[in-house]
Order: sequence, then structure tokens, then C-alpha cells
Amino acid sequence: MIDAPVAVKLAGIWKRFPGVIANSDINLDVRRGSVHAIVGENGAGKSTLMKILYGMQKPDEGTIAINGNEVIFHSPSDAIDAGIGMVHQHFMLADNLTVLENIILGSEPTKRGVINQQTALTRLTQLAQQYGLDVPFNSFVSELGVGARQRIEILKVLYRGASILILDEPTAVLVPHEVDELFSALSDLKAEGITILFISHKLDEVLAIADEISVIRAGSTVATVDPRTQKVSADDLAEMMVGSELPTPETRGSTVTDEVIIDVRNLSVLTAAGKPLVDDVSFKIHAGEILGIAGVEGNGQAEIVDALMGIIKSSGVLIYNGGDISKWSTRKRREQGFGFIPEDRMRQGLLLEAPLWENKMLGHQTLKPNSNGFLLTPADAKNDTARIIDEYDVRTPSIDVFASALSGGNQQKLIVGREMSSDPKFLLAAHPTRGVDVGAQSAIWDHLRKARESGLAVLLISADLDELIGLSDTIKVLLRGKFVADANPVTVTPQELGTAMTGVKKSDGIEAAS
Amino acid sequence: MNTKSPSIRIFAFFISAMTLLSISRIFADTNDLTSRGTMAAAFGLAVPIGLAGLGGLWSERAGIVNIGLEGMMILGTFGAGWAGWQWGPWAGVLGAVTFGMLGALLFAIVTVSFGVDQIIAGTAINILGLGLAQFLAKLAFSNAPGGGQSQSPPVKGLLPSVTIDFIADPLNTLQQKGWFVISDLAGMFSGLFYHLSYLTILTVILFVLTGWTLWRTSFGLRLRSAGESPSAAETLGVNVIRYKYIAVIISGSLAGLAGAYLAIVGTNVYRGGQTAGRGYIGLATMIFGNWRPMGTGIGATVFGYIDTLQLRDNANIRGLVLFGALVLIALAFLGLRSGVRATSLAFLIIGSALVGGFLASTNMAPEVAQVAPYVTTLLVLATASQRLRPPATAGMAYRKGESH
Amino acid sequence: MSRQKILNSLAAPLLAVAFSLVVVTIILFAFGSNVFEVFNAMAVYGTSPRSLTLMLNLATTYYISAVAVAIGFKMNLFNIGVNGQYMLGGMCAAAVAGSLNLPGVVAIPITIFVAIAVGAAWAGVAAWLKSARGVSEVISTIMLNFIALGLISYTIIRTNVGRPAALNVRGTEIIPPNGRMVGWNLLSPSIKVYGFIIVAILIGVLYWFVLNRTVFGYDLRASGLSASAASASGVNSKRMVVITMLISGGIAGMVGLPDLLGNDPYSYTLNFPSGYGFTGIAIALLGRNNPIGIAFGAILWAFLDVSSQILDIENVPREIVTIMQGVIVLAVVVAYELVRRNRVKSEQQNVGEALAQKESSAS
Amino acid sequence: SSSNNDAGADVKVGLAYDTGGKGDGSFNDAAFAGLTKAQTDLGVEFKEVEAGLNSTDASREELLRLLADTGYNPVIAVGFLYGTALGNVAKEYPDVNFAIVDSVIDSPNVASLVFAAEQASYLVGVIAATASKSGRIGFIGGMEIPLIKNFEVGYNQGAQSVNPNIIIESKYMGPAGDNTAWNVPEKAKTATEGMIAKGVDVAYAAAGGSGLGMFQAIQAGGGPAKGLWAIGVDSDQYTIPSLADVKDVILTSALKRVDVSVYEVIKGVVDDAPLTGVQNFDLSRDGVGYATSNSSVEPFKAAADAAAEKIKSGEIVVKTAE
Ligand SMILES: Nc1ncnc2c1ncn2[C@@H]1O[C@H](COP(=O)(O)OP(=O)(O)OP(=O)(O)O)[C@@H](O)[C@H]1O
Ligand SMILES: Nc1ncnc2c1ncn2[C@@H]1O[C@H](COP(=O)(O)OP(=O)(O)OP(=O)(O)O)[C@@H](O)[C@H]1O
Ligand SMILES: [Mg+2]
Ligand SMILES: [Mg+2]
Repeated sequence: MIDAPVAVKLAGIWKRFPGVIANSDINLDVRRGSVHAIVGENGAGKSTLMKILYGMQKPDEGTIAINGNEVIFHSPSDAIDAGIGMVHQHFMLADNLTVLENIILGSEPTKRGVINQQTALTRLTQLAQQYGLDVPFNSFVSELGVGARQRIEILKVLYRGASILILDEPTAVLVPHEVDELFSALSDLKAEGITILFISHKLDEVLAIADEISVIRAGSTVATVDPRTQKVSADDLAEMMVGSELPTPETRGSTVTDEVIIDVRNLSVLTAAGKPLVDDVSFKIHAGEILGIAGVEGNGQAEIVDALMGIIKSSGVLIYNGGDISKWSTRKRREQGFGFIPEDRMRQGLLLEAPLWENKMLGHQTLKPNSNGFLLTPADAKNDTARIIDEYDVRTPSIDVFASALSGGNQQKLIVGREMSSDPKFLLAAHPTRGVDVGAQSAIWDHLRKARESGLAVLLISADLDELIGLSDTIKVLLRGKFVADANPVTVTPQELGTAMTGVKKSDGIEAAS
Repeated sequence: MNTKSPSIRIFAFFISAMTLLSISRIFADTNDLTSRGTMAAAFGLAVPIGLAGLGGLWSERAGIVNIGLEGMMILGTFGAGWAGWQWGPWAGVLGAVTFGMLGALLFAIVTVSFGVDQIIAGTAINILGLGLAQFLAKLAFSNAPGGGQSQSPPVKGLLPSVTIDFIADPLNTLQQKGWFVISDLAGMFSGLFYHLSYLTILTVILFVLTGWTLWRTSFGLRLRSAGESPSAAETLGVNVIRYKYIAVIISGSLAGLAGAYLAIVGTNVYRGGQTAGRGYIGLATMIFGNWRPMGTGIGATVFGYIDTLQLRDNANIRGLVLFGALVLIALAFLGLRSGVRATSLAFLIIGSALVGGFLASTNMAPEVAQVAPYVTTLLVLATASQRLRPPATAGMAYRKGESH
Repeated sequence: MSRQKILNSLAAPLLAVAFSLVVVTIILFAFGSNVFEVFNAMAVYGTSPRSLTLMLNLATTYYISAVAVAIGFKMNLFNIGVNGQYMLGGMCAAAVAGSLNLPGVVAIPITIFVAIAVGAAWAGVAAWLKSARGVSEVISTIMLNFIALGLISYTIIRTNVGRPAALNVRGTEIIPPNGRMVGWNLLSPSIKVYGFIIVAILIGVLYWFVLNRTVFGYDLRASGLSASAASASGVNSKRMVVITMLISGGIAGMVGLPDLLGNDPYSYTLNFPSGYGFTGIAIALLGRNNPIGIAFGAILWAFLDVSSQILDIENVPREIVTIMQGVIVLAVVVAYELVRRNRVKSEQQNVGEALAQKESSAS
Repeated sequence: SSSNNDAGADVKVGLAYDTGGKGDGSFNDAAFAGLTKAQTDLGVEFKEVEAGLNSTDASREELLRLLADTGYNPVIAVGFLYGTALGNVAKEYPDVNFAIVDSVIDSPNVASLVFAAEQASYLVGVIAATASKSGRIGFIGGMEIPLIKNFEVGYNQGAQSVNPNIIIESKYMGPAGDNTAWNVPEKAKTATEGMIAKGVDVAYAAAGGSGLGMFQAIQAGGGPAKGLWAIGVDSDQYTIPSLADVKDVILTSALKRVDVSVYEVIKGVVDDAPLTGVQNFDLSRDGVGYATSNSSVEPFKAAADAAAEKIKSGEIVVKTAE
């Protein structure tokens, strides 16, 4: 394997953006038929490097050689022609087009300009069977969940007959069982001699699948290791990446009290067509308790959160501090101590084209220090923003820059800081550390733990099962809008939890839902 | 009901509507409601609106909101008047398309290449189109015999129009019998074959061609992908910028063609102010039609139909009121059966009120007729449930290589 | 820093005006006019005291119209219906004002109130259609513009509200002198600056204050920047649509008042100027929905409109000014876009540098 | 220009049209005809201006003021929309002679040129009713403003004087205030087609540029060969170059001799005897009438002329709208 010829050779790649050097003198050899993993903290330059290889960006310096031939890519179509395919970190799909259209776009089988659907369908059905990538070809993408979307992305690449596959964080949104399916497909591909470049922040996955691992730090390659021959652990990798140890989300000791903060009874959310998305769910959270909800994305987590925030219509009773608040508006809920870290910060958490200090007011605009309920108090708000920037280590030159100028991790820190500063009694935290690097991750975990100690009730939703198990006092498993199992975070393993999420079977750490 | 196939349901729906229309015609005593002349004229008034709507559709499908249709249409009327006066009607059509395209090209440069706000750019194009057309008209027509500062001399000759007599005439005879439903159907279909301008035929072809191109060809898929997810398209090697340019330019040529219809078929001169806001109404029919050619065409035809009704005969509007009432009452009964109480009751009340209005009025103020097309549009939109699916990135600027 | 900022925000519009001058020069040159003479005539005529007064008066109207549009734009509502709203509001206000015989301090506020109420009510139809029935306000306001014309025509021709105002002119009862808001001879002895300019300035100040200093304004801007984020922050988006539309319509209702209360014939006639609504859209865009920007936009637009009067006398088609206005709008947005890109770039650069500094100081 | 007579060589005439005026083939073109006649006959110089789109009273006033200011005398405003504006300017320039069409301004230096359009309409109404075989005639109006309503009222009265049972279909192209109503010939065409479908065989339009649509519909319906006739307005539309394509269907036109009035105003200034006060251009002064350039109108002339005599003598009083 190690002796296989080099399929991709990146030599002396430099790429500079205004104010940052994304890649500085990167050298990388990827052997044919191998899985080559690339790891590095957020912003290390991984995606940039892959975009360069895929012709989306031009390197400032350096050369690319494919199968020994030096190439210059002007656009992705050049790269596609050279047999390269890329699955992007963020889905590159058009919601209002069908699955089939999304896949064949740009390489449609045509007869005098007219798309030959049948040809495409035949070929795709065969590909889908071969690699176990099952998707409904005639559905609109908007109707599908993340797992199916990821399969579409891979089919897109395979359909073009790529021999070199770039996968940029393909597992970030997948649950363990889906990850397994993906890996088995990757093994098949590898067996056919296809070369795979694989990026992930989940180091155990990397160790499980990679033939070679390159570590990128601050834009340069710092090491390339062979996990098959060299003994490396996740901790070793993390240390190479950031120069520090891997943080853990472990919480010590229970702070759960008897005081029920939030009591949800028979919560249901229906689609416009009357289909239940959340189906008669009940639970309680006490002061000082973190309740984790595990579940494959799209099983009703987002709807529970939105319903509790009063953003969408729901039925059922919501008791907060002993009073029925089912009729409260979102605003009233926020004023009375609901904190909210949304799953999609771009969509629900930020005003991208507004300065940081105005973003700091968002969700708390009726409260001190942002306003007196009617008039804004910008001076106080600015001071408080400066404090948050400082306390939460948000890296920015000033509080006047637009939120869009911050990196994802720093945006998230701002949101966490903002929500914690309003002294919430009940916090809804959805994927609080998604896409955030290890340093910022541990800081956010620290803040959650501290708040919990001081009596905060937290509803935690996370696809990161380590995080969920580590932080939660109680875990409930959500499937098709219903709680199907309870898990004891002290004993349950991520594998068990992941299995329970797909509704397959029960094991030690898992009990039937109470 | 639900088990029937869609085509049977559409047919049943159509026949029910025709039945109600026929009842209205008889009670309102206005045969013109479904006459061949009405239908032919309705198509005539619908064509410029429909073409503008189709233009909007092309551009929005590629992600560019085109408020500037009105301005491109104005440029089209000038191009038609000027070239038509010099070299005849077909040259006029070409002139209109060219002028519309030039407006669109400018629009594309600022929206696609510079990525400025599309609403602003469209508004600017409307101002610019108006100014340019009037400026050029003053220079070109002021001293021309038969022309004036804001009117061109007549277009040289007429565009031919066709009537397929052996279909149109028997149908028309049938219509004049006044038979229940049958005559109505005959009249409306007869209108399809009567006094059709070549431009009308071209318009129908363009609608069909648009649907076919956008949804059946690879060109169309790529163009739509530029409006649905340009970043995805770009990663698959689609030249998004090029497709956006093409879409906007086609959009402008269709708007120009709409102008040509007004200046060559609707009448035979360019006149300042001739577009009368039809670019905006076209945009409305496109939204009404859910960004699809069929829906846009229906929207434009309904609008043209009602405008024709009121223009041809005030009595028609009484028929229309009765028709609206009957439709609402029918919807109310259907709704009650499937348990949609509140809305059905509202429909029932409004419907009954309309019947009352119909019975009480023998003579309506002309204003009622004049605003009928606009009121009807609002009523249709308010009663129809709106499940619109605009292209996902319509209105957003797209910059190459900046997708995350 | 702040001077730099001012320079930056001025650079774009100035460049745009200059660019449009170049375009117009080329056009004029191509058609054989004496470019210098034309511009000179416009400048001389346009800066005479009379013209300046007319400019202020026209700008007053434009300003109100543009603010009405801008407040909708701030939350991505496209109120194309200002035209219908001001015409209907103006007619009702004129009818009421004409029937009142009260001292000005009472009559004028009543007139203004009626205009606001009617404009808001007419916009309210579109607001209801959008929030309750999901009808795009773009369509509904276009339709409502036409329907408003029908209503006005009906009222003035067929009801007692209308009466012959002069030979061949029909309109509402003439507003008695008490109810007028004529103004002052500030610049020229022969012509008055509309008294309503005070109200326009007030509207601008209020607009700025509400938008930037109140929670409501914050909610509104947030809704415009991101509807989903606003709703997660506790903004009731349907209510926001309704309120904003009502405010926009209320302001729009006043667009006709400067002319109505400040100029002959002190009556809403069937020839009342139409089209201020569409000009308002352009000016709101030109001024980037900013109260000061809109003021500059309105004054520039009005200056061009007024000074273009001389062109007929100079044998140049007056439409050259319309072309110029269109080019200015286009050029301004292009210039702003370039400035914006620059800003984003430098901001990211700053962020990058801040990051790098912290990193190096940390290690 | 070549002038046979240069008595007016030092007279500079300023003429202001309203928005989109010149080239309408009717009213404004009539004013232009008067102007050109004055140019050839009297050798005057002139300047034409036009109100812009969305003009206000203030902007119209400036236009007139500019003319007066730059030495034009007389200054003639074509259209009642200039009423308020001209009233103000005339006060400020007492030494300049002003004239306005279709409006009345009470000022010593203003000639108010008013036309008995209802009388002309009465005459064409007589012709229409006489020419109609079906007993149904039509009227197409631009907007239902008082000025246009007068045409309709006179037309109806004339037609009913011939045939009391006559049915008159009437349609306006838009609500009052909708300025597009003057520019939508295709709508006038549709309306006329509707009338023809109901049996109308003679139609009369007072709809500005939209009137063209009526001519086209009558022509498309078969025209004189099928007994269909159209009646024009203001100018003798049979002779207007831009209408040459459809002239065959124009039986006659109700004339509003704006050309005569404009010429008289200019002549008055040239002769140092400026016209002032209300100048009533009615039948007795030949200020209105009907056109006879299409010889097809011969058979109906007798009836029309008889009616004209009765109007002049006061035996018939033609009503107006208000
Ligand atoms: N188009 C761009 N313009 C400006 N800067 C950019 C651009 N793309 C990337 N960067 C910068 O380059 C650096 C490397 O980014 P890149 O996306 O490659 O990181 P990454 O290693 O993929 O991080 P992550 O793990 O978060 O995906 C980032 O810090 C970012 O600041
Ligand atoms: N396509 C792009 N165009 C412009 N700027 C970009 C682009 N991608 C990233 N940036 C800029 O690069 C910077 C970092 O972006 P990114 O989200 O990749 O950060 P990161 O380094 O991964 O940070 P974190 O570790 O906090 O997640 C930001 O300033 C962002 O605005
Ligand atoms: Mg990142
Ligand atoms: Mg990345």
C-alpha cells in the first residue's frame, strides 16, 4: 500500500487571504488507493487546500501533480476532468431540485441538449446498489434528512467517475450508524483503487479509517503519520494539532436539585399536513440539571427547541417555575429567563450584517443593559459587549465589526457569552460546539458547567455523543418525535447510544423510555 | 375524489367552472361572457402581460429579480416604433427585442458582475428606460411626418394574423345558439383560432418552449441551478455567471417583445406611456403563477380576460360577479363537507353578499368595472392558499468563489 | 476616523454624480448639443432663488415619499403602493380639510391625522393580505394602486365630495385659508417655501430616532437583516409586518399634503400629481434608507427636476435629466458596492491581524 | 422659414403643450396647426415646450414663466391643466399676453379660449344617429373628466334628437386620474370590438391617443363596406398624416378649432390688438364644427347643418356636463 504510486502530489502550496495565510508551503503526497486523512484545528487551512486541489481557488504558489502529471486547474470542471471529486464541508445541494437533478447537474446525459433521464437513472441505480447508497432519486432534496444528503453528495462524485475523492468533514452531521455505512462504502471504493482524501475533527474516526494521516497546523504540514505502523493515539494527534491535550466534556458530581424549573407535558408539533413531528413528549428539568436529548438529526429535536422557545405552534402544557406559560410569546419567555443557543447560528443566532454590539442585544433587546424596555441604551450595551469579548475570548479587533467578519468559532463564543450574560434560568443549547475547534470547545463546556453549578436548567441537544454523554445528567433518546429510551450517562457508551437512536435494540446503558 | 388521477380532477374542475360560468352567463344575460370575440381580445391583452411575466420568470429562475421589466418593455416599444416605421413590422419586432436586450445587458452587468441590489438596479433601469425612450423619441419622431414628440409615425404595414376558419366558424355558430355549457365551450375555443396575430402564436410557442427548455434540457437545468444554488452549480463546473447573463438577456428580449406587441399589434405606433405599468403586472402574474410558465400564462390570461370583459361590456361584470359568487359558494360547500368550517363560512357569506350585489345592481358605476381585474386578482390570491416556491436565491447577489 | 468615514460615505455618491455627468455629456455630444451651454443654463436657472424654493418644496414631497418606502425596505417589505396610499390619503384629507372651518392649530392636525389614517388603512389591506393570507405585498400593492384610482374617481365624480373647482376641473371643496399651511418667503419674495417642510424634517428625525434608538426600531431592523434570527429573538414577524406596513402607509398618506396645503388650488382635484410614490422608491434606494442620505437624494432629484425646465427653452430634450437620474441610481449602487467590498476586505484583514496578534502574544 | 408676410417678424410665440401632447393627432396637433399657419402667414417665430411626466402645477407654472421671462409674447397654454399655473404667471407679467385653451382665467392680459365642444359633439351625434342602421352607436372616452363628459353629453343629445330610442354604448378607458387612459389604443380597440359585437355601427372617440384603437377596430370589423363608421375628434382626423392608414373609416370629426383660436391669439398680438377675456369658440363663431373632408359625409350634411343652424339661433340649447 505504502508503495503504491502517488496519485496526488501537492508541493509548496501557498495561499494568502487578506490578513491570514491559509496555506504556507504545504507538501502532501497521497498514494493511489489509500485513505489519506488530514487533521488540524479550525482554520488550519484544510478546506482551503482541498479547494485548491479541486480548482475552486488558485494557489499563490506551488504545484499540483495528478498521477505524476503537473496540472493547472482554472475551475472545478478542470478538476472534474482530471478525475477529482469533492464532497464539501457544507452541503452543496439545491433544495428545490430533485435528487437526480442535483446529481447529474453539469454532467447531464443528453441527446441533442435534452436530458435523458432514463440513462441517468439506470446508471445511478446501479451505483447506489453497488455502494449501498440508497436515495430517492425523484424526491426534492428539501424533503430529505442529512444522512440522505450526504449520500447524494457522494453519489455526485461517483457519478462523475472520480478516481480521487475529497471528503471534507463528511461525518460532522452523521450519527454513528450512518458513519459506519459511509465507512463501509469508502472501503469498497478503496478496494477499487480509488484515492480518498478525508478530513474530520473526530480523531477516533480518523484513526479507524485512515491509511495515512497528515496534520496541518497554522497552514503548514507539521507531520504525516501512518497509524498502521506507527502507534498514535487521538491524544497524540490532538497534541500535534494544537500543542495541548484533548479536552473532555466530563462533568464532575451532580448538581441536580429538587426544584423543577421546566415541566413539559404532552408537547406535540404537527406539520402543515397534520403529521406529527413531535409526538406527545413530556419531561422535566430541575435546577442544576442538564437534560440531553440524543437522536438522529430530523427526529424532532429542532421542533422541540423551537416549540419551547415559542417560535412555532405546538400543543401541550409548559410549566415554568410552577406557572403555566404555554401561551407566552417568545419575547416573554426570553424576558423571563430562557436562554437560547440555536443550532444554526447564521439563521437564528446572528445578524451577520450588523456590528457585534448589536448582535449582543439580539434576543435580549427589551432588557437591561440593552434597553429600558422601550428605548435602547447603546452605551451600556457596548460596555457589556466589551466585557463578553473579554470574558469569552472572542477574537475580534473591535465591537464595531460586522458579525460576518468573525470566524465560526468566535461567532459561537459571542452567542454563548450573550446568552449566559442574561442570567438565564433555563437554557436551550443546540449543538453548542458544532464546528468549533478544541480550544473553544473546552471553553464553552466550562461555561456550561459553571452555569449548571449555579442552578441553571439546561436542555442540551448535540450530535456529538461524547459531548452529550459527558455533560448530561440525564439522556433521553428521541426517535420520530417520541422518546424511545432513557440512557444513563454514567454507563452508556456512544456506540450504545448511537444504536438506540436508530431504534434498533436496547443494551446495558439504555432503558425503555419512562 | 382523491383516488382520481390528476388529469381527471383537472378536467372535472374545468367542467365545473364552465358550468358555473354558463349559469352566470344565462342569469346575467350576457352572451359576451364566453364569446369568441371576448376570448380573442383576452388573449390580445394577455400577450404583453404574459410575455413580461415570462421574462421575469427566466431571470428569476436564474436568481435575478427583475423589477426592471417595465423599463425594458418601454425600450421595446420604442425599438418597435422606430424600426417598424423605417422598415416594417418584422424589423420592428427585431428592434424591440434588441432594445429590450440592451436594457437587460446593462442590468446584467450591474447585478451579475457588480452584484448590486437587484431591486435598486431594476428601479434604475425603469427610470433609465423611460428617459431613454422619451429622449430618443423626441429626436427621432418630432419632425417625422405623422410623428410627434411622444409618438412615432405608423409602423409600415401590418403583421399578418390568421384565423383558422374551418374550426373557428362552426364553433362560433355553436356559441351563438346560447346552449348551456356547450355554447360556452365552443365560444371560448373558437377564440383560440380567431384573429391570431403571429406574435400571439409566437408567444404561445415561447411559453411552451420555456417550459421545455428549463425543465427538460441540460441548459435549463444549469440555468435553474444558478438560481437555486449557484455555489453547488459552481462546484460542478457550471459557469454560473454566464447562465445568469443569458437568463437576464432572454428576460430582456421577452420584455422587449412585449413592447413590440403593444406597438405593432396592439396598435401600430410607439406612444409614450403605452406600457401603462404592464411590466409590473407581468411580474405579478409570474408570482401568481408560482414562477412557472403554465401558471404565469394562466395568470396573464385571467387578467386579460377580466380586463376584456369590462372593456367590452359593463354587463359582463355583472356576470363575473355572479360567477365569483357561485365559485365561492361551491368552494364553501366543498369545504364544509371536508370540515374546514371558518373559511367555508366566510366564503359562503362573501358569496351570498355578491349574489345580493348582483341582484340589486342593474347598472354599475364604470369604476367598478374598471377596477374589476385588479380586485379579482386580489380576491383570487386571498382565497387561493399560497404555496409559493420562489427560486431559492432570487434577489441575492452571487459572487464567484466566495461560497463557503 | 470619523472624518475618514464621512469622506468614504460621500465618495460614492459624488463619484456617481460625476459619472452620470460624463454619460450625459457623451449623449448630448453625440446628438450635437452644446454641452457646456446646457449645463451652464441648468446651473444658472437651477440656483435662482425661485428654483431653489421649488426644489425645496419638491424635495419635501419626495422626502416623505422616500421615507415611507424606506421604512418598509428596512424589513424587506417592498411597498410599491405609496402612490395609491398618498392619493387616497390626500383626497380624504382634502375633503375633511375643506369641510372644516376651524383655526389652523386644530384644522391642520386633523387634516394630517386623516391623511395618515387613510394611508395606513389602505396599506393595511396589503398588510392583512400578507400576514393572514400570505399574498406578496409586491402584487397586492400594485393592484391596490389601481383600485385606489377607481375609488378616487368614483368619489370625486359621483359623490358629493367632488364639486367643480374651475372650468373643466373637478375636485374637493377648497380648503379655507385657516386650514392651509402655506409657508414663508425664505429665499425668494415671489414664492414660498412650503410650511410642510417642518413636518418632513420631523418625520426624518422621528424615523431616525425610532429606528436607531427604540426597541421597536431594533426589532424592525433585525427583521430586515434576518427574519429567522429576529423571530428567534422574540419578534413576532406577522405583527411586525402589519405594523411596519401601517407606518409606511401612514407616512405615505402625507405625501400629497405639502402640495395640497401649500399651493393652489388647495383642493384635491382629478389632476392631482401622481407618481410621487415611484420617485420615492428611487430616492429611498439612492439614500440607502438612511434619513440623511434620503434628504440628499431628495434634494438632488428635485434639483434635477426643477432645473430641467430650462432644457425645453434650450432645445434639448428634457428627458436627458431622467436618463441622468437613472444613471445616478445605477452608478451610486455600483460605487457603494465597491466601497462595501473594500470595507469587508479591510474588516477581515483587521480580524485576521487581531487574531494573529493574540496568538503571538499567547505563545 | 419662408414667410409671405413678415408683419409679425418681431413676434415670438411661446406655446406650451401638456404631457405627451404634440403628435396626438387631435387636440394638440390642432394647436400646432394654428401655430404653423401663423408662422407662414404672419412670419412669427415660435418656441414649443411640453410639460414633463408627473408635472405639477408648480412645474407648469415655471414653464410658462420661463417663456414669459425669455421674451415670448404671446404665451399660449394648451390644456385646462395649465389653469392654476397660468393664473399665477399672468399676474406677474402684466405686459405679456397670455392665452389658455379650455380654461377661464380672469385677468386683463389673458385670453380664455373656451370651446363649445358639446355643440360639435351634438352635430356628430346627429350624423352618427342618421348613419347608424342598427340604432346603436358608441362613445369611447379617455377619462371621465368634465371636459370629456361634455363630448359625451352633447353627442348623446344630438343622437337622440334624431332617434329618441337610439341606444348609446359608452366606455371610458380608465378611472379619472389614471393618466394611462390616453395612451392605451389597444384597450380602445377591445372596447370598440365589444361595441361592434353588440351591434354598434358608428362610434365616436374623445380619448386622445387611445382613439386610434377605435379606428383600427372599426377598420378590422370591415369598415364602411360593412356599414361601420368612426368619428374623430378635435382635428379633422381624416387628414392627419399619422392616421392615413385608417382614414377610410373616419366619416367625420367633431372639430374643436384650437388652430383657429391659436391663430387668432397670435394675429391679435401681431396686429397690436391682443385678444383678452373669455373667447367663446362656438358654432356661431365657427370655433367648433364638423369635418367634411371625407365625401362620404355628404348624405348626412343636411341634417347636421340644419341642427347647426338651430343651435346658432338658440332654438336648440346643447347641454353640458355640469
Ligand atoms: N475566501 C476566503 N477569504 C478570506 N479568508 C479565507 C477564505 N477562505 C478561508 N479563509 C481563511 O483561511 C483560513 C483557513 O481556512 P480553512 O477553511 O481552510 O480552514 P479549515 O482548516 O478548513 O477549518 P475548519 O476546520 O473550520 O473547516 C481560515 O482561517 C480563514 O480565515
Ligand atoms: N469564502 C470566504 N469569503 C470571505 N471570507 C471568508 C470566507 N471564508 C472564510 N472567510 C473569513 O475567514 C475568517 C475565518 O473563517 P472560518 O469560519 O473558516 O474560521 P475558522 O478559522 O475556522 O475559525 P474558528 O476556529 O473560530 O471556527 C473569517 O474572517 C471569515 O469571514
Ligand atoms: Mg471553521
Ligand atoms: Mg474546513
